[in-house]
Order: sequence, then C-alpha cells, then structure tokens
Amino acid sequence: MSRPDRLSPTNKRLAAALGVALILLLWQCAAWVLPAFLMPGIPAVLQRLSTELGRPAFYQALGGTLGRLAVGYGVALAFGVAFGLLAAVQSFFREVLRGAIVVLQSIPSIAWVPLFLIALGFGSLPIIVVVALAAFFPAALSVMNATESVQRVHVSAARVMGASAGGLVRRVYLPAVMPSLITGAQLAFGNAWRALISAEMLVGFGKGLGRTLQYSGEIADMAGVMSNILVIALLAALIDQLILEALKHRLLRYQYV
Amino acid sequence: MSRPDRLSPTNKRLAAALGVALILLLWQCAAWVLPAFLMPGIPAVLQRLSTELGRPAFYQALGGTLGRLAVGYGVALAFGVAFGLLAAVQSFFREVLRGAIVVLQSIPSIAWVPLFLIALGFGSLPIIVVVALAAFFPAALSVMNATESVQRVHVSAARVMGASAGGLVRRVYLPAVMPSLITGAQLAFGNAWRALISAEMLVGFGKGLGRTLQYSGEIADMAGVMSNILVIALLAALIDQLILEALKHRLLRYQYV
Amino acid sequence: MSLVFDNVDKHYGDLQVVDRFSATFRTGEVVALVGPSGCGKSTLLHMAAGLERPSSGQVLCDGKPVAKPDPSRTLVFQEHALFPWLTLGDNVALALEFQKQSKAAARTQATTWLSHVGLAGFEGYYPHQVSGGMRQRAALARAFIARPATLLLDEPFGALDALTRLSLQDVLRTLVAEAQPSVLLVTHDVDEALFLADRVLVFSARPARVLREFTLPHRRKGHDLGDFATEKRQILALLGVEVDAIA
Amino acid sequence: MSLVFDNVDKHYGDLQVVDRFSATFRTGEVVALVGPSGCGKSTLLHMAAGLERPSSGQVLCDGKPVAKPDPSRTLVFQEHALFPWLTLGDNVALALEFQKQSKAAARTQATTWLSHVGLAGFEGYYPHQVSGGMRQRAALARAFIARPATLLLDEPFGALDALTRLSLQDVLRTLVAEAQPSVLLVTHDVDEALFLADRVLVFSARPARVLREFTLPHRRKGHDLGDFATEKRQILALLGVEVDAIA
Amino acid sequence: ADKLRVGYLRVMDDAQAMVAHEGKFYEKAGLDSELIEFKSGPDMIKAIVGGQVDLGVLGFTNAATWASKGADLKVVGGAQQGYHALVAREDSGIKKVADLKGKTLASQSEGSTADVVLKGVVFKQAGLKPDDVNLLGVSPSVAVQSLVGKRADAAFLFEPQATIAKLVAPVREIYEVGEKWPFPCMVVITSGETLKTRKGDVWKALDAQRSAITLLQQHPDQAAKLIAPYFVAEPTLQTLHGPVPRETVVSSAIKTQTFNAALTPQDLKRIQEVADILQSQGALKTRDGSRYDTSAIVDLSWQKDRKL
Ligand SMILES: Nc1ncnc2c1ncn2[C@@H]1O[C@H](COP(=O)(O)OP(=O)(O)OP(=O)(O)O)[C@@H](O)[C@H]1O
Ligand SMILES: Nc1ncnc2c1ncn2[C@@H]1O[C@H](COP(=O)(O)OP(=O)(O)OP(=O)(O)O)[C@@H](O)[C@H]1O
Ligand SMILES: [Mg+2]
Ligand SMILES: [Mg+2]
Repeated sequence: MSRPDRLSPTNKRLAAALGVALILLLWQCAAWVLPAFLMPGIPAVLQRLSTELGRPAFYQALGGTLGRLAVGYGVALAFGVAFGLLAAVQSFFREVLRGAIVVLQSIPSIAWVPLFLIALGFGSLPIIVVVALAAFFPAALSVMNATESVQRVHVSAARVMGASAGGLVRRVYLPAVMPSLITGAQLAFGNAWRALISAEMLVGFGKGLGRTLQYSGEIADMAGVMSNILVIALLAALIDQLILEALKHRLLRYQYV
Repeated sequence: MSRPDRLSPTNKRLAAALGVALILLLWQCAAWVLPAFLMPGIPAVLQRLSTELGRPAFYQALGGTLGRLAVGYGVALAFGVAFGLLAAVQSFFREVLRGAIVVLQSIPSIAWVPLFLIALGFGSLPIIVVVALAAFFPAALSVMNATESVQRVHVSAARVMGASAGGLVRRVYLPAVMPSLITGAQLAFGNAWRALISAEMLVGFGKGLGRTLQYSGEIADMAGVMSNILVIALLAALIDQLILEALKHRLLRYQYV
Repeated sequence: MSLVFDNVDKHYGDLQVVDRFSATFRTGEVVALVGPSGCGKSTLLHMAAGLERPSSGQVLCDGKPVAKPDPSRTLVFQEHALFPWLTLGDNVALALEFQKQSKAAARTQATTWLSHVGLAGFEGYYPHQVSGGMRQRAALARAFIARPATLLLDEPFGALDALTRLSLQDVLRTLVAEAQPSVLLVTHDVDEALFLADRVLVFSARPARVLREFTLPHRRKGHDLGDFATEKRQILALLGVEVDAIA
Repeated sequence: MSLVFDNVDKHYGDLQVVDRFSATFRTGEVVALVGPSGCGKSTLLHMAAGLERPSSGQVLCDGKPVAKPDPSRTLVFQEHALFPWLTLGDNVALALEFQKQSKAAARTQATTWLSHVGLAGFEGYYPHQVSGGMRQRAALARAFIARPATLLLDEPFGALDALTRLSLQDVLRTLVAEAQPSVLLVTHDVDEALFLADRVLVFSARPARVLREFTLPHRRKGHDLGDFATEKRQILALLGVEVDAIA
Repeated sequence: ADKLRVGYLRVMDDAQAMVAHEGKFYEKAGLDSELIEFKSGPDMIKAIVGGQVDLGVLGFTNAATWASKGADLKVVGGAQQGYHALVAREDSGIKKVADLKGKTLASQSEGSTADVVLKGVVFKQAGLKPDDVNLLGVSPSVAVQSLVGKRADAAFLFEPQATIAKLVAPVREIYEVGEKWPFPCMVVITSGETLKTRKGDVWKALDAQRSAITLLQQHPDQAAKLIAPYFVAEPTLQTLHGPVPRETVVSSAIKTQTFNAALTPQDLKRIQEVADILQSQGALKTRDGSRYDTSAIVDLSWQKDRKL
C-alpha cells in the first residue's frame, strides 16, 4: 500500500550537496584547530587549486592518470565480462574462478606494487596491471552472478519466436545481464581508482595525480596535498555520478520510466 | 523448467581448491623464471612460514593486526548499521549520507593515512580510523538499501497480530534486513582488511602483519614478503569463508534448506 | 463483533479513494466485497483493521472507534504475508507470542491449527519449501489461532491457481462454520463471493461506492453454483464484463 | 496444422512425467488440458513447441517430427515472458524481427496488433508500467502477430485476478475466431476450459495420463456456463475437489 | 629515568640512533629510551611537531621545508655525511654520470633529500636535466631487486643497500656523493618546544649518540653485531660469491659511512646550499619570496658546550 516517502530531485541534489558540505565543514574545523602548515583551510586550498588549474603540469598529471585508468579499467572490464560469461556456461570453471578470487582479493593493491615492479619492469605497465587486477574481481563476480539469473522463460520465449544464437545473445542475454554489469562496473571503478592513486603514490614514475600527491606530502606542502585529495575525490565522484550514472540511465532506461 | 547445472558440494570445494592451486602454480612458474633472490619458490616460502609459525613475534604481529581489525571493523559495523537504519527512517538524511559517501569513498586509504597521522597522532588510532572508514561505507550502504526494501505487508501483518514496537524491530525489521546486512558485512570485511594491511605498511607503529610485510620488503627478504602475503591472503579467505559464511548460514538458515 | 462504517471518506493526497461510505456488518455475518481493481476495497479493509485512518467519518467496532490494529480484528493478505525467515510452525505461533503467550504454549497450539488446515507434519518447513496453496493454508491458521472476533480477508486466494483456490474455499468455509467470526472478504472472483458469503456488496470504480447489494438466502452451496446463475450474471454485468461476449 | 503425440514418454532423471501419451489434435481445434499441479501439462506443451525432446515416442507436426522451436508453433507463457527492457511495441515487433523482417515493417504491424488486443496507444510503455492484464494482452499480440498455425497456451491467465481473466478470455476467443489457429490450452480453471475449448482432456496426477475426455457441442457459451454445470461438476470430481463440500 | 622517544628511519645513516639504543648508551646516559621507526621523514616530522616523538635522526631537507611552512623545528646535532652511491649494471655500459642519459635509474621518492641532491647537484654537475633520465622513485630494496632483475640500468643508493647491491648484482659504483660533494645528509632534529622544556634530556641523548658514533667509527664489527638484524633478515646473505654473514655486510657498509656528531661550518654552508636548491626547485617557498635562511633552525649550543 503506502510507499516510503520519496524526495523530489531538487531536494535529493540539495541533500547530496549538504553531505559534501558537511565533510568540508569537518575539514575546516580541523584546519581551525591545527596549525596552518599541518592542515590548511578551505580558502587557502581553493586558491591553490585555481593556481594549479592554470598550470600545464596539472593537465599532464591528469592526462597520465586518466590514461592509465582507461587502459587498466578497460582491460579489467573486457576480461571480467569474458570470464564472467565463460563462468556462466561452465559451472566448474565458475567455482575455480571464485576460489582464485577469494584468495587474491584480500591482498591490498599496495602489496602487489613491488612484486609487479620486479616482474614487469618499470613504466606504466605495473601500475596498469595493479589497476586491472583491482577492477577485475568485482566486474567478473557481477557478470558471473548475473548470468546465473537470466530467466529461462525469456530464453524459451525468444527461441519459440525463432531467434538465432546471435539474436539470443544480443537481444536476450546482453540486456538481461546489463543491470548487474553496470553495478559491477561501478564497483570496479571505485576499486580501480583507489588502486590507481595508491600505485601512483608508491611508484614515482611518469606523471599522475597520485605522484603529485605524494610529492606534495614529501615537501611539506599540505595545501598541495589537500588540493590533490580534493581533485582526486571530486574527479572520482564526477566520473561515477556523471559518466557512469548517465550510461546506466541510458542503458537501463526502461527501469527509470 | 530446467535449471542451470549445479555442482555437488564436493566438486565445488574441489574447484575452489583448484583455483587456489592455479595461483600457486603461477607463482611457482614466476619463481622458476626469476632468481630466488627476487622470487622464492613455494617450498622455500613454506619452510620459512613454518619457522615463522614457531616464533612469538609472528603471534604478536597476528595479535596486533587482529586486534585493530576487531576494533575498526566492529566500530564500522556498529556505526554502519546505526546510520543505515537512521537513513531508512529519514530520507533527507539518507541522501546527505549518500552524498558524503560518494565523495569520501573515492579517496584511497593510503591517502588518508598521512592526514589521520596529523589529526590523531601516532599509534593504533589512525590505523583503526582508516579501517573503520573503509568498512563503514559498504556497511552503511547495504543496510540503507535493505531497510528501504522491508516489505510493508510484513510490517502490517505483525501490527495486525498485535506486535509491540520492540517486537516489530526484533521479529520483523532485523530478520528482514539480515541478508543484506551480511552481504554488506562481507564487503566491508574485504575493504577493512585491505585498508588495515595498507595502513600498517605505511605507519610503522606497533606490531602487525602489514608492518612485517613492509619490513621484509625493506630488507629485501623476499621469502618473508611472500610468506607474509600468503598469511594475509589465507587469513582473509579463512575469516571470510569460515567465520562470515558460517555466520551467514546460521543467521540465514531458512534460505539454505 | 459488529463493524460500522459511518460516512467514511478517504483521500491519498488529491486522490479520493472512498466516498462517504456507510455500512453495518453484523456479528457472525460473512460479507463479500466485489469491485473493479483499484476501487478502494483494500483501503476499506485496512481502515477496518486500524492500519489506516479515515480522512473523515468513523469506523466503529462494537460502538467504539477503531484507532489501531488489534488482534481481535485479524487481516489475511493476498500473498507473501508469511515471514520467510520463520518455519510454518513459528509463523503461526508468532501470532500468540505477540500476545505475550509462552513460546511452548504457542508452539503446541500452532501444531494443532496447522493440522486443522491440513498441514500436519509441516511445522518445520519454511514458506519457500511449500506450495502457494500450503502457504495460504498456514496464513489461515495464523489468522484463526488468535480466535479473532472479526476476520478481514483481502483477496486471500488471489494468487492461487483455480483448482487450489476451490479447495481452500472449502477449508475456509469449514473454519468459519466452526469459529463463527464476522468476516469481510474482498475478492475478484464472483464465484468465490457467491460460494462463501451471506451478502455481496458490488462496488463502483474509484472512489468506492456501493452499486448494489445482494443478499443470498442460504450458505449451503456447491462449487457449480447452478442456483446463483442469475446473481452471477447480474454481478458480472455490473462489473462491466460482457457476459455473452460472442453469443 | 495437425499435432500428433505418438506414444510419448518423458523422464527427468528418475522422475517419470509423461507415460505413453498418445493423442491427435486436429487443425483448427481448440483443446483444453486440465489436470492437477505438477502432473506434466507444461512438459507436454514444451515438447509440442520443440523446447524439450520426448524420452521415447514422437511428436509429429503435420506428419513431420518436431525437432526444434519454430515460429509456426508459438508458446504463450503463464507470466513474465515479455522482455522488461523493451517497450510493448518492441516486444511485439521482436517476434517479426527474429524472422528477418525489417524493423519498420515490424513496428507498423506491432502497432496494429496491439490495437487488436485493446492496447492502442500503449506501444511506448514498458511492461512494468502497465497492469498484469495489459501485459498478458501484449503477450497475446506477440503470439498472434507471426500468424502461427498452432498456438500453445500454458496457463496464459493464471496470474491474473478473476475479473481481468474473464475479459481476456473474451479477447482470446475473438482472436481465435478470426485467425482460426489450432490451440492447445493448459489451464487450472475449469470454467475457462469449458468456455474456450471444443474438447477438454482431464489428466491424472503425475505421470500424466488422460482420465477422461469431454467433447463440448458448441462454442457459443456465456461466462455463467449454466449449460455446462454437469460437465463442470464431473471435471471437478475427477480432479478431487469436493463439489458440495458442506452441502 | 626519563622516557625519551627517538624516531629513526631504517637506513645506515641512522645507525647512531640504533646503536645508542641497542648498545644501551641512552640507558647509561640516564634515559629510558624508546626507538620508534618511521617510514619517511615527513611522517617523523609530523610526530615531532605533534609531540609523539622527542627527537629524531632524519634528512635536514625535511626540517627546512617544514620549518619554512611554520613548524617549530630545531637542528641540534649532526649524524652522517651524505653517502649516496650511484651504482650501474656492468652490462649497461654506464661509466660516468653523463652516460645515464636515456637510461633507467631507480632512485628514491621525489622530494626526498636524496632526490634533491641527485637532481640539484649530481645531474647538474654532469650536465644532465632531470627529464633526460628515466627516473623511478621506489624503496631502496626494490631498487636493488630491480638491478638484479635487469629492470633498471642503475640505482642511486645509500647504505647498506649500496653494499648489498655490489654483493648480489653485477654492478659497479660510478659515483659517490660523499666523495665529490660532502654534505650533512642526516641530522638530529627536535622541536623548539622540546628543546626548551627538556634541554637536559636532549643533550643526554646527543651525548649517547656521540658515544655510539665513536663505537661505529672505532669498532665497526662490534657495532655491526648490534644492528645487523635491522637490515638483513637472514643470518647470511646469498651473494654472487657465496654466502656472507650479515654482520660482515653491515660492517663493511658502516665503514663507508662518515659519522660526525657535530656540524662543521662547512656543513652549515652546505645546508644553506641545499636549501637554495630546494628553493630553486620550488619545493621550498618563503612567504615573501626572499632567500630562506637556514641558520634560524640550527641550534648548536650542545656542540659548543661540549667543545666539538
Ligand atoms: N498509501 C497510498 N498512497 C497513495 N495512494 C494509495 C495508497 N494506497 C492505495 N492507494 C491508491 O488508492 C486506490 C485504491 O487502492 P486499493 O488498494 O484500496 O484498491 P483495491 O480496490 O484494493 O484494488 P485491487 O483490487 O487492485 O487490490 C488505488 O488507486 C491506489 O493506487
Ligand atoms: N527440467 C526439469 N528437470 C527436472 N524435473 C522437471 C523439469 N521440468 C519439470 N520437472 C518436473 O516434472 C513435473 C511436471 O512438471 P510440469 O511443469 O510439466 O507440470 P505441470 O502440470 O505444468 O504443473 P503446473 O500445473 O504446476 O504448471 C514436476 O514434478 C516438475 O518438478
Ligand atoms: Mg486490494
Ligand atoms: Mg505448468
């Protein structure tokens, strides 16, 4: 009967903004309590940020980070979907994969970094592999679980209508797993992003937001540290909320009308 | 009609073991290719592990890590459940919390560590806060989403039967959110564990598996590194598969009969 | 227990669902409410149960206004109302436990009531382990165990297949014959209304208003309903179903 | 199109579901299959559709063995068979697109068929936006659009409320009268079988065997079924429902 | 005895802090010492500023950058002259610093003292720009491992990793900062607050470390026994020439080091020079853009009193 009260879109956006504002307030309080060289306040950091935004070095770092993200995340999604679909068909393979994932997933990405540096050499490759590994698990798991739950009646209905194998995959399997695939992709993005920044902080190679963050910390530039953290958090929130959510609403339009 | 093929429990366990075995094989292959100094083989590491298991230092590290895990994870679960339930009742608060989480979640734990060191000083406290923060998000999100979906008809049915407010919470709300709560707790555990090991690696304070791992890496003791990684991965898999899964089967018995 | 609707209005926001409804349901009477989907039948039942308040007017139970749910007026829902995390036995026993009866006593009675509805031996099964018909039997046991004076049934057999529904109608009729509660039964199935009720109220589309009332002379009827062919035809016509579509 | 079951057996592992079933369904005939839950009715339909193979024996369609699904033998499922990610229009059009018709032509025909079943103007709605009855209308349009020679209906209205079901029975009867396909209709609702079918087969519990066959003299029937009271009583008795439980 | 918390990094440069603790020199000076390891100089600075550590042995660049931001820090004594060796794989064809052009060099994290000196002094003298070399900031042990695994052509290392690298990999030392451009890499740092309230304890600690330095200089083998486990896990190290006891490795690493408890005028000049480099790299800024004066953070009253 009665449904839980829902907020209007404006109120929803207002509430989300308030959530962000609360964090900023907390930060500003810390800045008031602590000396400025340990924790700069928001105005100082925003000023710094605007200076940074005018520098080519910032865009180089941004480009480096986004480039690695694109490659690592892309590879992880491709493999995740492929392995997930394979696991759907082959149930023994599914359990093998699950076993491997349970063990591998508990190792934090920063423990992987030195191993991959030694095994793969220097350059962007070890960072990309760490990112891909971090994003692979949720992507594969979500596709795996989704294909398990494609409704047989949908497959039967399509077959009765004369669907070919290709038509079945394109018109039934793919749209059916799409919701979980997108949830998995969002989880995977969070993992990939955190792994990427961590790895960049640990490997001083190439340009990247993580490296800039690490360098600022090293030279006692707390305004730089905070403005970098701000960029990292906002960028991830933007990618997640704007790109991934928009994609979700486009691909899953039918759920939102 | 026909269901996807299911594996027997024995086959399932066999497959999972095969998955773990595959990873070990990959490792052993790397050990054959690389010099022992860079990547020790499995026998050497197992031998090392058995030596470690005989040393009190190992148990001190284990105790330190598990202690921090217990406190951080426990606090995160308690706050996550409380905030999640509050968010269920108060939809404006829910969106505020969601907004804050989206931004905070994208900051990797190793970027938090230096900030918490400044704000909270050295010691176990900053590590525990990092762990709690990492585990709080999935715990709160899952309870939040779960309480949204408690079926009204169940609540109405209980009220019609004369349930008191306490009875309603104990006999209806709690069992209804339990499945999501447990899923959230498992996700939260994964996050907490990775954050804990990362933080211990970065903050050289107290005893802990992460610190031992970092120390081994620093003194180029690759057998130590690998045996620590092994312990970290197996411990997490054991806690997840034995304790949390057992708890799940106990609390959600009705889903498995 | 008598139930009186006194000039009851119900709005959800701008949506008027019930329009000045007045009716009296006498003790021990079985009344069926039939009407198009969404016309407000469930809303009437929820107000009788005390789960919703009228926007204006009053619902009186034995002369006292209904303010909140009470175990003496039990509601049986269309589906899913059993708790999936409890066995059938515990589901039925819970009705007594909520009324502060001891666990042991509640269990014993639950077992008795489950066997009354033909579920002896199924105490330990979870709802998802049994068929829809068996779940609905357990829901009936849960409603009857507290010996309510009034029974509010909201399409209790709506989700069941036609044959299972017929056999549950028999079970319900036996239970009602024994315990003699007042019954308000919402249903879409005209045959069901005619088979079970002493009186049938036919409602208009939203907002719910009574189009016509049928008083049925006796309760001793078979499932073929040969005697009530005229009433069935009239009710279906009121509900807008073309009775002889192609004929 | 004629359909012949020739000594068909079906096992799932150790479970025998169909036991040496032989029957002939003539072109243009509407036959209802009635039987207890789980007796194997759906299995028979799935074998006729080519979704399952008999364990032994043969299913012949116009003399040729049925090997795989074919759009000339369409199956309508009890529920949920529309794709939630497509609009009603796209769902119906898909049946033609799978047969290599152009998108535009499929769309135009889909619109026509939706209006045949009373859904004009609902092309752009997604299944979850419309009622259960409207979904089932769209499913009927999707089945009829490919002009199948044989229509296999597996409890097509089982999940609907009694009133909606009555109006859909009317829609189905009109569509069948126009397109004249052969129809195999599985149902639990004896009234539905009597209203729609030329012939009714009553099955035993699993493994499915025909208990008795009723041939109904004419199709011009009303929903009150006064004429078929005897048949209804006999069928219910065969199915084990106490027809005059309390009487 | 008073509790004294000493911060250290796990590098040979901090040997005096470890030896003073393991050799019970702090105890003899009347201090109840606690040794706290840090992962990086900035972390230790935060602990010193936050009062969780009383004094520490770390790179003075950290003190300069943080003090320029307003942290109340004092350099109260010397520790070690900046030993940093450039070692190159023999098969890489690198003979001198200028050959590094286009090669891969494993160095330390960007902004650290080693990194500042590498770019601001070593490269500059060889006519290289930082972008000419594939620089990679990693931990010293990973640097050694990448030399062994042929992932890097050269590495910029301090002790004991430089010694270890020479033992376990076919590498040659092509340059050492301490020879060409000696500077006080590691210094003893405390907060102005601690120096004010616990001057006696700080001085006792400096005395203890001075005794430790004497042991390190005169009896490196004895000192190595005390601190070898800090650097090599196994009792023996597997090298290209067979197993070597870890004490031997650490002892020879100690011998490469130049320890000095006091800061000489030459040292003070170098400190100012490195601060200038930091300023030119943009890592150190003063509010008004004027030259940063390092004498403000140096307090030499202990070595004056002890007449060093
Ligand atoms: N809590 C609520 N808030 C807003 N509208 C509601 C609420 N509950 C019911 N309604 C609306 O009131 C109308 C009547 O609902 P109700 O459930 O009483 O009808 P009904 O006759 O029981 O229908 P059905 O036969 O389909 O069960 C519907 O249009 C419904 O959407
Ligand atoms: N793929 C399968 N594997 C194993 N057993 C099956 C399978 N499909 C059906 N069965 C079993 O075969 C029996 C007959 O199933 P079927 O669905 O044909 O019955 P039905 O008469 O259609 O029942 P209902 O009226 O409930 O739909 C049931 O016991 C069912 O559990
Ligand atoms: Mg209703
Ligand atoms: Mg069936």
